[in-house]
Amino acid sequence: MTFDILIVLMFLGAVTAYLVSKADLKAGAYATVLFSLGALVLLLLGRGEIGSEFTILFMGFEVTTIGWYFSGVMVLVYAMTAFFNSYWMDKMIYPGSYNFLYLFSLGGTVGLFFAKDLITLFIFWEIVVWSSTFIVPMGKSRRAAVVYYTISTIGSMATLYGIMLLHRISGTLDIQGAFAPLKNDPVLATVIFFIFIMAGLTKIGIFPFHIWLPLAHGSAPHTFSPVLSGGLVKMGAFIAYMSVGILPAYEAFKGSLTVMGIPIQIYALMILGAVSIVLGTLMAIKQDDAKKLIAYSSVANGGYILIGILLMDQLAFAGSMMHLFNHAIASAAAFLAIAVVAHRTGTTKISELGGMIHRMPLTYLTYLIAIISLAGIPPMGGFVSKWLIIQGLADQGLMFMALAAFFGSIGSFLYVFRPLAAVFLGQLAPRHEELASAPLLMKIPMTILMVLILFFGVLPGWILGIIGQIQVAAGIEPVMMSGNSILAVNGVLNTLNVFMVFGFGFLIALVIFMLMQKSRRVGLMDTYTSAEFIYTPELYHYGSAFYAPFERLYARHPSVEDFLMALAYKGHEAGLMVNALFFSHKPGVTVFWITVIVAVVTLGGVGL
Amino acid sequence: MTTNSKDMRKTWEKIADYFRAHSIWMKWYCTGCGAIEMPPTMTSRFDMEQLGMGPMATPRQADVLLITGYLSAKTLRRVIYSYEQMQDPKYVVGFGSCTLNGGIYFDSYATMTRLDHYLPVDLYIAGCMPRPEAIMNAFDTLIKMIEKGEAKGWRHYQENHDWYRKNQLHSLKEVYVKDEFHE
Amino acid sequence: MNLMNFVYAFLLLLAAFVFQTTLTGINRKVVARLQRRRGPRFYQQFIDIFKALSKGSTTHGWVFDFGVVMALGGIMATAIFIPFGPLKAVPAMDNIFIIAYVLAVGMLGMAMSASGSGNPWASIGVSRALTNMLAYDIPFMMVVFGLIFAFDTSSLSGLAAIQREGGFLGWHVIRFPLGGIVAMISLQGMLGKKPFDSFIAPAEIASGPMVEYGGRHLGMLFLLHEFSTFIEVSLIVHLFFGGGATVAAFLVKYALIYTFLNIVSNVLPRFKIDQAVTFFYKVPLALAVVQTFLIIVVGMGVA
Amino acid sequence: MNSMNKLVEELKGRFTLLEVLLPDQQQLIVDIDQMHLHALLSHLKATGFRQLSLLTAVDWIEENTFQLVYIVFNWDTGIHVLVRTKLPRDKAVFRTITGIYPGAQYYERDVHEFFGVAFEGNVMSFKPLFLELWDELPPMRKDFDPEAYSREKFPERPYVPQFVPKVEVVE
Repeated sequence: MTFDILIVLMFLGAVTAYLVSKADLKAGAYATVLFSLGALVLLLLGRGEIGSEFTILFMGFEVTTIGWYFSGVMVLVYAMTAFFNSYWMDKMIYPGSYNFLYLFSLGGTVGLFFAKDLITLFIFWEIVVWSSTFIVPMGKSRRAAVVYYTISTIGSMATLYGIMLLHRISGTLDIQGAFAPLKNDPVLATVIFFIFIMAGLTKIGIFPFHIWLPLAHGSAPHTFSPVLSGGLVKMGAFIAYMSVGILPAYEAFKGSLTVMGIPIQIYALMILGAVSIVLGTLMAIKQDDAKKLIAYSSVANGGYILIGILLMDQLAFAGSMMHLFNHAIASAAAFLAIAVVAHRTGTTKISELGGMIHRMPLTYLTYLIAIISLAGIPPMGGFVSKWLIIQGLADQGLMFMALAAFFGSIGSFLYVFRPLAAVFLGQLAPRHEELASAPLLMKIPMTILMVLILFFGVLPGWILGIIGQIQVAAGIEPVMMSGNSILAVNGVLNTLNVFMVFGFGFLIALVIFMLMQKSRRVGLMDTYTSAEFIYTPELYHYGSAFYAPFERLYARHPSVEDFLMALAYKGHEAGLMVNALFFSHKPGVTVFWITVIVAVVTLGGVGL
Repeated sequence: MTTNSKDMRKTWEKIADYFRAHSIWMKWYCTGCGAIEMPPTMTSRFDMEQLGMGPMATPRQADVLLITGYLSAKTLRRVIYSYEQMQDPKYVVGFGSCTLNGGIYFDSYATMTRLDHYLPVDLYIAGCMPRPEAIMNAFDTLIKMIEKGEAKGWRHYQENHDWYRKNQLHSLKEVYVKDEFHE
Repeated sequence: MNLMNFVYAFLLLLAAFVFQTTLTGINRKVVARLQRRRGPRFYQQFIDIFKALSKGSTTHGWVFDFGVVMALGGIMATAIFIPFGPLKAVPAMDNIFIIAYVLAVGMLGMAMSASGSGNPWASIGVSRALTNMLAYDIPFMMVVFGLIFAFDTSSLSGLAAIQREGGFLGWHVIRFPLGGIVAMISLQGMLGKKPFDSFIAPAEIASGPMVEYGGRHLGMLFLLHEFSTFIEVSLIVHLFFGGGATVAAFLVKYALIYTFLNIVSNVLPRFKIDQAVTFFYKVPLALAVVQTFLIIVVGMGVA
Repeated sequence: MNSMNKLVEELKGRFTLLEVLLPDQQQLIVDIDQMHLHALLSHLKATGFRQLSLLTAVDWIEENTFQLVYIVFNWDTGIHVLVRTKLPRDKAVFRTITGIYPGAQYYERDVHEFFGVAFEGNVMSFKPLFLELWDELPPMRKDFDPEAYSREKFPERPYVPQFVPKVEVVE
């Protein structure tokens, strides 16, 4: 019962937010906060009603555990980011419609996850795509919105075509029912599988379709990027799960060729996932704009999630489900920290910033804990999910996926550390001397996210319990937990022990530190400069080209953007040629060509 | 050696001084012509690592500052800046007669003639320039001084900081200068 | 995890510290002999550490201190996970991936505090250290991945026990020679020994991340260096040289490998950081992939 | 030898040289009035003397003149030409030659710092080069007493012999 209130509430909320912000912009922004928090509360209350069904107007919905889990992640990210909206009201071109679209897209995502039949799924998919397409240009560039929209439409058109095809085969539109007959028809199953997963790839931002991610995240309004990267990317994961889980891909492709025990179709997609991990990491290492950097890290983490979902086994699938949650909150927290820096200094360029920790320590802490989780380092949640994924890969011996996974995890140390060192640490430029720290309303979501990341890093039991239920529903054997340790096939991880031992080590180090004499506080400019006197902090901050020697190794790299630009250019040239051929100023030539074509068609027709 | 006055140091200090004596890291500031005497002292013939001494990269990590020869006014400013970057307890050893009384450059307009006017010097090594044997002997003396707690130049610098600063400003007009190459 | 575990862990930490520091002292003498000089006393490393800890120091703010404490805490936590020969302080926690990633906590703490000091030398050193890590870790993890798949356990003591069944010939360095070579080369990178120590180059970038550390902080970094050496070398001893049935056997193997590496590093020049990366992605990565391929697909050496 | 004679004839023909000396086959010393110096230098540069090896000054305090010495070198023939000219000591002002030899910029700065000769047209030459915060007479001038400056600026250590070694006089 609560869920249809939830969805209706979202759309009503969107309208009220629009009307309220007509009166006063700030109030409109606060309305988005209230409504998204309300959605979060409603969701948590509705936990008991998993399995119930309801309909709104003609659309049928069904509350599944995975739907509940996905929308939980989504609403959490929306709610946390909503706190930031009020500070960007004056910086936006259409703030009123921004509030409206913000809640509208929230409603769309929640509806999508609970859809029972394919038509509802497609409707809510389009709602989200359209609303986010209108929000993205409110940032810096309209081109980003165009690229974002085209690639999303590739996905949605593929889904529409798939739905039509499925309807023709199975006659019903209900999700569970439509996919059922595909089990015993491998050829058709492959076609449907690739069509549906296309939508997943475009939304997660896997290799050929990752172009929109840095563009859209980089130039979307600072307060929408966390939602775009933390939340909307997860819709793709849902569709990917649907095309692998609900369409029983492994049974359908039993007959086909297998590579290392995995059907070739699924293995091909896993290669795409691995390529996007490596590509995302390499590109993220060389970015100078912090937002683009985190966008590329979303591409890399999207690769992890896709590989996990495609494996559909006990460990890697659980790892990717948990990574979904960890990546959502971690990249949202990282984006929020960068948004605070942008709010205060007006720029997100890493080379123009430095020493922010002295002005905004809490933002620094948020960013630090976020990147510890993004990089998958122990006390935080990211480690648990990456550990599970790697254990899953080790269990099945997929060495090339493992190579990409290791490269991604070690590479993540590099690119997450770049903004930490160049934006937050290092020398503080005089022009940033009087910056105020993050405003109170921004501090609340950041603290909540920090607590969540740390809590689920140390005690992932609750989340893994939910994921276990999802696995049971999907027909896989759930991940086993005994007490606080996760039992994998070839290893055990007790996150509480890891945290306690880490705390014990930290304690010993602290005691050693305290035993010694107090140290003398010294300014940042009083550093070793081989005895030269320095007076200009900006000259003395190492921020731009942080990994120059490493970046030089792959400076001239092939890029999908250039390939597509070349393609577009050739298309343009061909068009010009045809134009010159047919519409030249001598009408005779045009008439001649038309007759030739007509003749060929008619005579040719006879011949066939 | 002055007779050992009543030893004021606490036992903890004595143990620390034992460690400080047997592991002295050297800030190798090659100021004058004495710097060339350091390589033979460090390599196979004399090997000062036997005494626990070795070169370190930055003044922050170093214990002893070796002034190995004459100091022009410009270099003296940089030496004072490096000395102040070093951590306590720190020691200064002056090599050769240029640091004692100006040596052959006593009448030059550019070089200082008495090092302990600007920095607290714990030990001087006579000679122009002292050979590695003299340097090893000097390090031995320095080790004994530290063990007995007599190398208190750094405390003297802290206590009479304004006297030192007055001397420095008298000779150098300013210690922290803005030079053309760092604008 | 009860109080006994923690006391036992503390004792193992002390034993690891004492053993590793004496070994470093002996190695300084060995290196000195290489250069035809007498070299310091064998307990010189203890004196250096306690002297550094006894000195005063300067700090550049709370990040500078917090980073050092977090680094030393993280590295000590990892050292607790490592089985000291047959003895394990924390039961069932010596999983290779846990150790590899908890090691990263130490690295991150050190990197954070180095950049927090505001000295560009430190940031350059840290950027080189992370690039160096990206270089040496991938081939090593690939080989380890092959071992885990082959023997279905990723716990160090488990793998060590499997090797000891076959006696001397059972050692992985004999059964998987390519993997052994890759492990030794990446161990050279992990320890930051000569060919791959461009991130602490004393003359070039004034000892990189350690430029602003003096006195007490430097002492803690020396402790950190000792513990991380212990972790990395014992990782290789457990994975490739059959761990230790008794503590003595473990320590002897450990000492031989560490001294061998020290001698090798003393005669080698220093790679530029991009040369190190290209080197690691040519030879060791190729060997690692071939080795893993042999293990997983062909199953050679596993039976 | 003949290239040297040809050079000397040619210079004598063109310029009114106050004095010409030939210390050895590779060196030629030419004294000239300060008005024609620039013409001579540009002529020499045109005829192969590409390098300005040194520009320095000599302080003849008795004649109350500064003598500027320009050493130019010809890589092909290996001949140094020392062009010398005299300036009145009290108002020592001269025109810069950076137009002919751009490298002279730092030499002129050095001469200005140590002798006080002002070079118009080279604004850089008035900035300090080696001596930081120097406000006395330029130190290389003869009327500047370095020992007095050193005794005043850098206090001496009073020389008190702590012990006098007893020397046995051996008959």
